[in-house]
Amino acid sequence: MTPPHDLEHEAPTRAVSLQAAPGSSHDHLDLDDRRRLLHLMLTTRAIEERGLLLYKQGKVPGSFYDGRGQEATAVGATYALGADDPVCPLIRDMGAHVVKGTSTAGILGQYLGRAGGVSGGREGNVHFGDWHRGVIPMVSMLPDMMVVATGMAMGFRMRGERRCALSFFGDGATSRGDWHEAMNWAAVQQLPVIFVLENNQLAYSTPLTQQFRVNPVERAAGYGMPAVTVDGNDVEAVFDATREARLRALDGGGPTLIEAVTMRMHGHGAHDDAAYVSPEVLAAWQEKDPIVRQAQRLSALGVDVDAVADEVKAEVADALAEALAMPVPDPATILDGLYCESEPQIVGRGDAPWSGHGDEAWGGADA
Amino acid sequence: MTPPHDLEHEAPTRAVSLQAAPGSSHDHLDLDDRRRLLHLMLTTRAIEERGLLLYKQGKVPGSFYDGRGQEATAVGATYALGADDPVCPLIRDMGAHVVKGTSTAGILGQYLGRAGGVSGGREGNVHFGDWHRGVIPMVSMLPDMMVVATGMAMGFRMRGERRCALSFFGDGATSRGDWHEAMNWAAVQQLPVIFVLENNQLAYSTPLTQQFRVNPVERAAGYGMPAVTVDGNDVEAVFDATREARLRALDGGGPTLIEAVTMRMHGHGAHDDAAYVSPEVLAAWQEKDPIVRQAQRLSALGVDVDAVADEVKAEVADALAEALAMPVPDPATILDGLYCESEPQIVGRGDAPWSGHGDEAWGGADA
Amino acid sequence: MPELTYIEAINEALREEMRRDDRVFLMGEDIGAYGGAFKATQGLIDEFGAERVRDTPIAEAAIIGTAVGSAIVGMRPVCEMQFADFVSCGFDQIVNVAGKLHWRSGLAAPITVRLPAGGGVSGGPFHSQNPEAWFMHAPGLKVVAPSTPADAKGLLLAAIRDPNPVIFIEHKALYRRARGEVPAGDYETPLRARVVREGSDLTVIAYGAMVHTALEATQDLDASVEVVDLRCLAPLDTETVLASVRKCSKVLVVDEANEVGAAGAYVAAVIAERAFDDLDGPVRRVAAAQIPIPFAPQLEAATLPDAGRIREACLDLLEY
Amino acid sequence: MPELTYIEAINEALREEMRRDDRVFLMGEDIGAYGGAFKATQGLIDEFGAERVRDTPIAEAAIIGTAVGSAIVGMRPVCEMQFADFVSCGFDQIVNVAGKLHWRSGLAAPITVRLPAGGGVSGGPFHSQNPEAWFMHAPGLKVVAPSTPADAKGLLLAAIRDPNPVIFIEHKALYRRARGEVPAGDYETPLRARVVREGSDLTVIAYGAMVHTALEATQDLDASVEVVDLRCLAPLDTETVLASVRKCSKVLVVDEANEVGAAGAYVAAVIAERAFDDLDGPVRRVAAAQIPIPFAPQLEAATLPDAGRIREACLDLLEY
Ligand SMILES: Cc1ncc(C[n+]2csc(CCOP(=O)(O)OP(=O)(O)O)c2C)c(N)n1
Ligand SMILES: Cc1ncc(C[n+]2csc(CCOP(=O)(O)OP(=O)(O)O)c2C)c(N)n1
Ligand SMILES: [Mg+2]
Ligand SMILES: [Mg+2]
Repeated sequence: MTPPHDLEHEAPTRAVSLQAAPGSSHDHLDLDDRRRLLHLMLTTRAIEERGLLLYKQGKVPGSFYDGRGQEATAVGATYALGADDPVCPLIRDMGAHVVKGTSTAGILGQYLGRAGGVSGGREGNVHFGDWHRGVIPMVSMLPDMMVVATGMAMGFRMRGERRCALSFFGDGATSRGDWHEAMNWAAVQQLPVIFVLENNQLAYSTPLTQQFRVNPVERAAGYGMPAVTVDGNDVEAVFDATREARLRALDGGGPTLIEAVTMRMHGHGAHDDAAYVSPEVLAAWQEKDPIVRQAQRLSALGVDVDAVADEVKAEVADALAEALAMPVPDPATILDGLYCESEPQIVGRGDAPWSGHGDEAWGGADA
Repeated sequence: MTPPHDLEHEAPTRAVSLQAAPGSSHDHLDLDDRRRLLHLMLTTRAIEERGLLLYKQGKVPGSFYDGRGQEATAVGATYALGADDPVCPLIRDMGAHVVKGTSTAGILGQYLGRAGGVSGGREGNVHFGDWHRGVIPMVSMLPDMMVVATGMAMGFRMRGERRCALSFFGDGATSRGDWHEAMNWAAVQQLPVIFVLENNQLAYSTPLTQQFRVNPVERAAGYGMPAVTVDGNDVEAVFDATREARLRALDGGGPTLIEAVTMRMHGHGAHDDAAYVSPEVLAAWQEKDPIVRQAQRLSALGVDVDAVADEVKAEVADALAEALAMPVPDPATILDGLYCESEPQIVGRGDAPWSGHGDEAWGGADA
Repeated sequence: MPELTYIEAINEALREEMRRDDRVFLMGEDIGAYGGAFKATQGLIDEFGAERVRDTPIAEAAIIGTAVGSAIVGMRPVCEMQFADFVSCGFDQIVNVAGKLHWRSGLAAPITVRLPAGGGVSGGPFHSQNPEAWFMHAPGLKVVAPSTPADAKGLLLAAIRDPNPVIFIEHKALYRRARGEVPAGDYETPLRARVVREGSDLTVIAYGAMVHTALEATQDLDASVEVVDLRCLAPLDTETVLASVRKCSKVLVVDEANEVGAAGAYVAAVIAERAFDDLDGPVRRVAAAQIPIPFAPQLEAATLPDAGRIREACLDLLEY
Repeated sequence: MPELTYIEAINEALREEMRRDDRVFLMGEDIGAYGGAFKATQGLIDEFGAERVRDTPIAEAAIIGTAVGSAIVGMRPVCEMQFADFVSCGFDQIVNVAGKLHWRSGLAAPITVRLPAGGGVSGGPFHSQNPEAWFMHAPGLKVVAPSTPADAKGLLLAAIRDPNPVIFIEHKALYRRARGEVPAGDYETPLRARVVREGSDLTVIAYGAMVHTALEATQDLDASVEVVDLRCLAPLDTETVLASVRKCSKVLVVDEANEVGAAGAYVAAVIAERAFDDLDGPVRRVAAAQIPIPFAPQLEAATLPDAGRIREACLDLLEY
């Protein structure tokens, strides 16, 4: 057998250095925000842990993919978005759904393939999105949604709306042609879109060295796009970088590429034991668990983090009961909705829990 | 009407500066080489001028595309290749066919759609390649052939053959996904391939500013690939850059991106009057005609350039007579060769007229 | 009624719809000041500006994908592929992103993708393809193919207003050769088949340029030949098709695309399953040979269906 | 003879061919140390090394296109798409570069593209597709779809040795469920259809996983049902198909893909044109509903063809 990759040593060159994690005060997050970020990450993790358990119990059909250990990236980035800023999550980004306000029961029902799940059992695992709340359902093909996000941004710009779109994608996804078409298009048209590269050191079993010679964050300059690298396990750092990128986008400064450095803490999916990752590497990253870090930060500020955890536990337990009670979908309905037969609805407004949002809505139809 | 683009002023930023044209002596080209370069460029132009005339006479079906005014790039780059180094030309690269030794009659027969044309009338205009001589027939989809060139290079590397592949493409083609997939793949696997970006200021009617914000030659660094910009109208400069890139490729140094700066001196095809280009810009570029420049250089060295021109004239006249005598293809044969029914032949060896090639053949089957 | 060419009708539809609905905008390579490779968008940038008549980089996946993105936030994009052949580069975004979105989630993707398709112009293997069958096989897409200037306008207006992704197949050979009366002002042509010529002995089914070839091939046959123009390939108007076949009992399906897996083969399969009892002869098909479309006129003519081959098949069937 | 699963047979074919022919190499995402998403290439990197069992970036167009490049200089690449669904991202390179090369120029592109396809595994809209019909409609490609372990090995060996680009459709649901005797050592299965069960009242035509469903559905019907496994969809073995239909006079074509424009619809069209005189009933078809393949087992079951629907169609036809 080929030995497991020593991910730390093999990493392609990186010129950009990691932003430092903020200390005990924060210019843009008040204490409620910082507590809320913990709550959102805990909810995200609880949903995925419960999903995995349901999968192991044989209650989830198909495969199971999740982002446990990477919660800070999706939660932190989405937390910076306004209600009118849609987001395109991929498979590690349950936090984006959670921040936007997707119901936990809807997500668990989604795993279970129930009629009350977000996609009503039509779609599997994480291939869903509550677009009424600004979450766009992903397709599996990587990273097609970057192009869709670019298109939303184009729409905003054409109508003069002060909004932006955000798309997540992994290190592996950067190798595909659509990545380049989106980067170039967004840059040359200076569109209000934010690209969040989740560098979790792996694309399935493939280490970075077999994907690229230079870290893709360094490619941004070649498109004329600013880029920044942040600690993807520090929810506040990710928030900060995204907040800045969003202001740039809203102010007509065009797109930004944010690299969030993190680690996939388990197999690609539940079927994968990730034998190709050395235990030492995992142990080192375990020390950087984003939830533990945020909890420590808050504890030091006197926040009762156990209370937050208890809240989440109770909420997810309720949601689980709700999801398990949902009926399975009705096979007689499969043909419904192949075509849209009426005036289309469009992407709606999601939650925007950050305290820093003023009355900055773009003033659209339902603002 | 929108005014014609002022191409000089609108160009995206470029950090790389143009290499100076070499003077009256040359380290790697002897006088015969330099005369041959003129001969090859004149042949290329004569073929395309004759093709255009045949087109205007109604003898060429379909459309007509050519690279008149850009001859230095394809001729100079291909001149540096060895007999075993295949080339993927696009629509401005008739010179690549000529350098590799494709018969002029075969090319004129190709335009005319005759049985004796290179593709026997199956393919149109420049969508052909005499692969027996190492010229790979292009597909129209831009820039798919970069990926094919990368694959040939992968084959060479796997077998330890001291060869490289070269692919041309335009500024416009850099926006497509396949461009990125080829760049990244070639770089991460350090393959012996040379990419020649022909920046002729336009993609059909679209100026550079609508294609990208930063000149694509600057993207090479983000892939971990060396890049160089040369005066694409100086055949010796293009030769030099390619010679260096080829040595790097053969020595295991991986791919190189060469930007050849030039100008499309006419419409996208014969149907296009290029009203969107200002006459002043064209006039300025006319001063830099690559054939005039090489002729002047040789005249100064005492070469009888009129004699070269007369040679070419006679050769092309003979070839034209031959092509016009070719029969049209037989409709009864259309189904032949949909599938290959026997042991496949592979890409063959082309001419390699450069005097600097030693006995450097890779030692393959027919070397 | 004014007489327009097929391409003038397309231009008029785009112009009128952009005036009527400010959500509508155009995207494609060289469609702005240049007016497009075939001049379908000529003059539109002067009236609507470069934001609504957008010249794009050469990036077909992005053209389709950004269209979807703009559509789900309320725009009505109309994309042009410079040639239909290049749609292969945006194939994934069409079949996986645009086609499936509404069924998966209820979110509609009202985009129109205009494809200048078809042969007969010495375009060779990469400028002559008819890709419609690929898209029929991808659930969630509509596939529309006008044969006349009036339909080109009316179907394009219907396509743009349709809340679904529509693949709009324009036949290059018709752009300037097809000329006819086109109603002024606003109208929508329903995405249904049309009986072009009534008859009772034999049905010939076609779409796009082949409708004209079918009409020509059968005009002085000593029989009553009905010609049906499908106009919309997906969803297919099986009702009109089956009604005609049941009436005439004999049928020929003509298709300019490569024979294997062509749209016409699907139509034939539907007939063979659902109108079998009414058939008095085999379901005949005439289509292009299963090869890339050749460049040389002699080869191309031997490859594509023509009036001669259609006529011969009709005579066979009539004698059956 | 040893008993192997379908995926073990594939693995064995790859291993034996790589031993036999050093031009053969493998490319795909995670096919090296990981052995591929379905473990088809398990252990091969240990024997042949990372140069011949190449983990690639996520770049389907480049996987196909570099395969073509290596093939024209003498290699014999075998590519794996992680799921068949992702072939949409390499579609252009397959249909335009690989498919047309030999006809255009006489230069062959002997590549094999392995596609783990098909539903029945709760894969949902993006991990359940059957893309074969798209490739049948693209001239120059061969399309092969084994239904048994023995065929999986023999057809894969034939595909790799074939001097043409071959799209090799592997059915995911068969990988571990299909088990059977597989000849040891070297053999090639011809790219022709096979009569799996002889009969005289009714022909059922299928390929891939549907062969098993067809056999199951018809095993205790009170009639003599012939089951034909197409094995190769392009070029289609019309001879075997037509001979069976002429013998039985009634025919059902089963196809797991979306009904509109499916491979089975093309087969039905060929029959309706060329065996009409021998038909005693409509050319029936059973295929997947024209929707993306749903995730929830209840919905997926209602979408895909199953033994019940096949049986019903057979009974209808037998009574006809
Ligand atoms: C175009 C495409 N090819 C292949 C796949 C299969 N696939 C799913 S996830 C994955 C790895 C993705 O790696 P990365 O982008 O780094 O994201 P991560 O899973 O690490 O978050 C692969 C190859 C896919 N989804 N899309
Ligand atoms: C994928 C693709 N889309 C569109 C076209 C149509 N097309 C042919 S040439 C051309 C412009 C190419 O510009 P550039 O790459 O700069 O090459 P140049 O013609 O300037 O040499 C376009 C858009 C194509 N050939 N391929
Ligand atoms: Mg990753
Ligand atoms: Mg150009």
